[in-house]
Amino acid sequence: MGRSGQDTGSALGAVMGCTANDVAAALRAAADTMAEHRGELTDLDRPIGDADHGENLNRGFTALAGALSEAVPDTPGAVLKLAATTLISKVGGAAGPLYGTAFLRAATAVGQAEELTEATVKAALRAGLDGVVARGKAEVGDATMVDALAPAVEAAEAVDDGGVAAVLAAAADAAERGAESTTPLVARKGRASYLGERSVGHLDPGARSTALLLRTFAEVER
Amino acid sequence: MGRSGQDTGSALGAVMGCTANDVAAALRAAADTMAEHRGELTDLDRPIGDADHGENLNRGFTALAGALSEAVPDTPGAVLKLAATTLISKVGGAAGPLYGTAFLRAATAVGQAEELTEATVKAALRAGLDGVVARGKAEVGDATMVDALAPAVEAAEAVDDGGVAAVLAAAADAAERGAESTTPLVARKGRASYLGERSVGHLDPGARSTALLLRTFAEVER
Amino acid sequence: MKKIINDPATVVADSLAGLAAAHPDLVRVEYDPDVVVRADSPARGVSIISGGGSGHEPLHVGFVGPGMLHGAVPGAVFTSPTPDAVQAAISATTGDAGALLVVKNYTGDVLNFETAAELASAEGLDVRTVVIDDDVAVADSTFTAGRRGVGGTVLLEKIVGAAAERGDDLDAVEAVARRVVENVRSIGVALTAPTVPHVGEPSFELGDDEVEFGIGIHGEPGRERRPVEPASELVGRMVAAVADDLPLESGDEVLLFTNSMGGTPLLETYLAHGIGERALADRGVTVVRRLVGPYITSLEMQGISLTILRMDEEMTELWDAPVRTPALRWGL
Amino acid sequence: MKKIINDPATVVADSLAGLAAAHPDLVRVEYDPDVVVRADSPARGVSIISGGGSGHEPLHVGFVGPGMLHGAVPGAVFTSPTPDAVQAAISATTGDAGALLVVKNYTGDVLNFETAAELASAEGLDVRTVVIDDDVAVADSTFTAGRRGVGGTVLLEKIVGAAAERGDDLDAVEAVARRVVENVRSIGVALTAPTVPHVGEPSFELGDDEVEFGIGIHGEPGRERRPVEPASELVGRMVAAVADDLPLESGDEVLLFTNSMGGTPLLETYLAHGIGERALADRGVTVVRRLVGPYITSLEMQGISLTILRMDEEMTELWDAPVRTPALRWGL
Ligand SMILES: Nc1ncnc2c1ncn2[C@@H]1O[C@H](COP(=O)(O)OP(=O)(O)O)[C@@H](O)[C@H]1O
Ligand SMILES: Nc1ncnc2c1ncn2[C@@H]1O[C@H](COP(=O)(O)OP(=O)(O)O)[C@@H](O)[C@H]1O
Ligand SMILES: [Mg+2]
Ligand SMILES: [Mg+2]
Ligand SMILES: [Mg+2]
Ligand SMILES: [Mg+2]
Repeated sequence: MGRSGQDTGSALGAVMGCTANDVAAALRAAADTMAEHRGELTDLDRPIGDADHGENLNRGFTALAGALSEAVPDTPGAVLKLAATTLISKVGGAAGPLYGTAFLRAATAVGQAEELTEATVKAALRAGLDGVVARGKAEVGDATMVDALAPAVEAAEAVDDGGVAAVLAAAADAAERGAESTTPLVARKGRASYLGERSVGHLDPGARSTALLLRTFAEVER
Repeated sequence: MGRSGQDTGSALGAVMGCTANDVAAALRAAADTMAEHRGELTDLDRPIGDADHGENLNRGFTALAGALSEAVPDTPGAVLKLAATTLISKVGGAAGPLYGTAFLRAATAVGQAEELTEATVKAALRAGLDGVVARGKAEVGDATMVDALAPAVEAAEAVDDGGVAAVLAAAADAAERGAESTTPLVARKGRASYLGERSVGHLDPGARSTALLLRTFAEVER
Repeated sequence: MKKIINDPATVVADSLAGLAAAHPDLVRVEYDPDVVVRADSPARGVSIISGGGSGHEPLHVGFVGPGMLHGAVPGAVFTSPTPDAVQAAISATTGDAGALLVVKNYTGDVLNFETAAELASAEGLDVRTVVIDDDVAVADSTFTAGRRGVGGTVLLEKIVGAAAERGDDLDAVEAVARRVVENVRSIGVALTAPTVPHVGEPSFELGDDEVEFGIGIHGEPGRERRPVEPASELVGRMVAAVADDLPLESGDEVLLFTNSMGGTPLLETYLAHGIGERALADRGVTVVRRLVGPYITSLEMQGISLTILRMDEEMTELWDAPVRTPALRWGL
Repeated sequence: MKKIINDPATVVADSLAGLAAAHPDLVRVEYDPDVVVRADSPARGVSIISGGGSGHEPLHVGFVGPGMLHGAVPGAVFTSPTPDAVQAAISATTGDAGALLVVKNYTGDVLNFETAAELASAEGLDVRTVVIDDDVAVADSTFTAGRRGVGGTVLLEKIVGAAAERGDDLDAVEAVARRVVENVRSIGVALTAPTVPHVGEPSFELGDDEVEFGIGIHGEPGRERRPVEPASELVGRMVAAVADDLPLESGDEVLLFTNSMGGTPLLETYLAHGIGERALADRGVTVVRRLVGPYITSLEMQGISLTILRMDEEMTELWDAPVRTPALRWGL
């Protein structure tokens, strides 16, 4: 995730790996994004849910930024694990355990490595998706965050030797398209599913927050 | 309460006594009066009470008229007792036991006599008032039915040898003036007393119903 | 008006039918006149009977059963029952040991219950009445109708019920009843008005930012209309009104009863209770027993009331005694 | 919004403080994460833990005590608690015999409780979850989030609590839990909307002559919006919805639970219960046990729910077993 302390520039970022500090920087940026989009995400959750998605994520990422400002763990995996436990204990609702599991599985996937590489970032994304699906049992087309995350993982894996930056950029692009795709769908998971046909015509808030997250990671890595 | 079966005319009524049938006729007329003034009495009870005085009395007197249409008891005293027990069991609220006690004491006062005379009507009115006061402990000036009944009894007792008709007419006139007198008062008994100063400016519903009752009796005896 | 009823005219009888169906082991219902009595046939000690207008459930019908009431007499909504109904409850439950009628201080209730008591006495039964008038919102005076009977009624019924259950005679039951009446005070507050079924409109109007402080259980006016304030201030004000009236002194031991008026949820009722406990602790008063929940309500009215009973050893023992009724139950 | 609260942000903790003060003999409250556990130290059999968003009181915190829950985990109003809070309840109550987590079927609740269960299992504890999904208003399908958990939760918690109390092992407790889930169904109806404290506005709009048929306990939409109708028709419709879904057959024995959603007074709740009993009798179904009152609420929402549990001998025995909690108590 680029610029690891030194001002290496984006080209270098594409070939060099991400340190624990890089991952922490990306997560701090994500906290800023969630604060900025808090109202938008909550508004998306109003007609088809319970109007708290932005509140939930903002609470969780603010807590994460706070934890990171106290101390940044040693390895990228440890930073991801801190993200997981913080999100799990602070976000609540459906999104808390789902994002928490994604980060937890990603942390496991990257192991004890000092730096993340193109390969480990892909593995982390895949593990995160698998975690969300294992936990939430949603498939693509159910109008959930999986509709953003699944195409993102595929797009990331399709990048051949482009470096971390290219992988994340591809993931972000695909996630945005995936999020848009939820609008015409009938929700089949989460709170929106109680609405049946009445959920049609609404962008899924979790899919939107996934796209925002991946775009932020890609930007930091630009 | 005159015209005991035969068409004796009012002059005769003034000297002759009232039979059980006369008393029953007066009570049937009272039932008509209560039906007619039901809305008025309930409206008086709305700002300073619980908006049920007309309903309560109408329910009770309708039941009494029904009971009398089945059989009229033998003596005036027995008719008054039937009125007492019917009102007690059907009116409820504060007015039920108060009017019921008045009729019960009146029944006791007239004893087993076949006919009511000027003297026994006066005695019945006095006993009725005593019953209401014994039960409700209101004094003149507390803004209750006592403000109508007490002056009525005094006016009745002041009639000297005028016959039943004159006694009742005097009572009705005094009761009407007494009822009017409650308007500027602060209520000190019943539900209206919770309002304190806010009860000023309202005619007391129970005083009004007492005046209506006595006017009806006087009219029947005209 | 939206309510889950069939017809305002039959709402009390229809509800009693549900009560009877729900608690066949505890209560038996007779209709016309409507009376609720214990389903068991208790040994003929002193009978405890109460009643009044309906709409305050579980008071009184939900308190019939071993250790509390022998009979309850539900009138129409917010309307005192007539003496024949009270008499029916007396006949159904009262033997040689006599009966105590627990009467809330409203002119209609007092007169109708006293009339019934007189008629029963005339038939040779020893029937007495105790009038409960615990509402500090209303100025007291022998020249007025006096204070209303409110939350203290629940505590009184529990305590005299226990005294009767353990076999106290009528003198003893009456004595403890009077001690409770002397030592209990309450205050209520309303956020919204109740709607009487046969009226169809809310009983009063209240602004979006107002509470009625000193409300009665029929939505009668109280001391004053006040702006909404944080619970800690509102409840503090309520505790002060009751404690100053009793008056409570440091070292006193009390029962604190925090009551929902019906529409206020338990979340808020417990919240208010916690504030009440702290306010009493601040006065050096020890809360030794408590009751929290909707026990004397005013239909769907939102609001709460606080009742404080200064306890002595005997009252505490009677409060703790087993009770088994639809709405209050422990030890059985 | 008028509520008896200090601050929407502290409403749950403030209310728990009142609960703790009111029932020192029954519950102990820990804060941040908020957990309610039994005040006694029960023998270490299977621990029964439940929880979910607050605002449904007495569910779950009012059901902590001997014979029912060992621990309850109250989230923010209408918001599932996080796994660390659930874990705290597990650590505080669970020994070698393990724990059963009773979870209402909402994605957030399921995921947070499952996460906690996994973490506890990783620490070597035998922790299982049972998900209750009894709301017939929502179409069921393995391809959706499925039915919501509503009134059946109360009955499930009582019955598994009794099984744990008598010493059943986790397999046995889990088996009876699954039998309850299979045999219980509910439907709710709303007359008014609840107002979440931190939102400040009613959760939905409903016309003066409309009811929401099939409401959830967070004010989620139901099957349809219908005109107000007499209670006998409304309740008849509710009984039919539940009975047809189970399906109930003539000769079945059931527990009928008529629940107030919070703002509906007991007068109407009992009235509805009576209609429910008659409707079941008409189907040849025997009501052998009943529960009536506000036990799983939606803040101050007016409305009721009906829950029917098809009983067998063991469930009846477990239902009758003594229970001693703030909100449900008998035999102790
Ligand atoms: N089973 C599931 N699998 C994947 N994502 C889900 C699932 N259920 C819900 N979500 C996601 O969670 C989002 C809602 O999150 P949030 O509002 O924070 O939780 P809650 O619905 O508990 O209030 C939905 O928009 C959806 O993307
Ligand atoms: N203590 C009392 N003594 C005499 N009359 C009383 C007393 N209390 C109430 N009343 C009368 O009763 C009337 C109210 O009767 P009603 O409305 O039928 O009963 P309630 O007040 O119980 O609804 C009052 O207007 C007043 O005249
Ligand atoms: Mg949400
Ligand atoms: Mg939520
Ligand atoms: Mg009146
Ligand atoms: Mg009245």
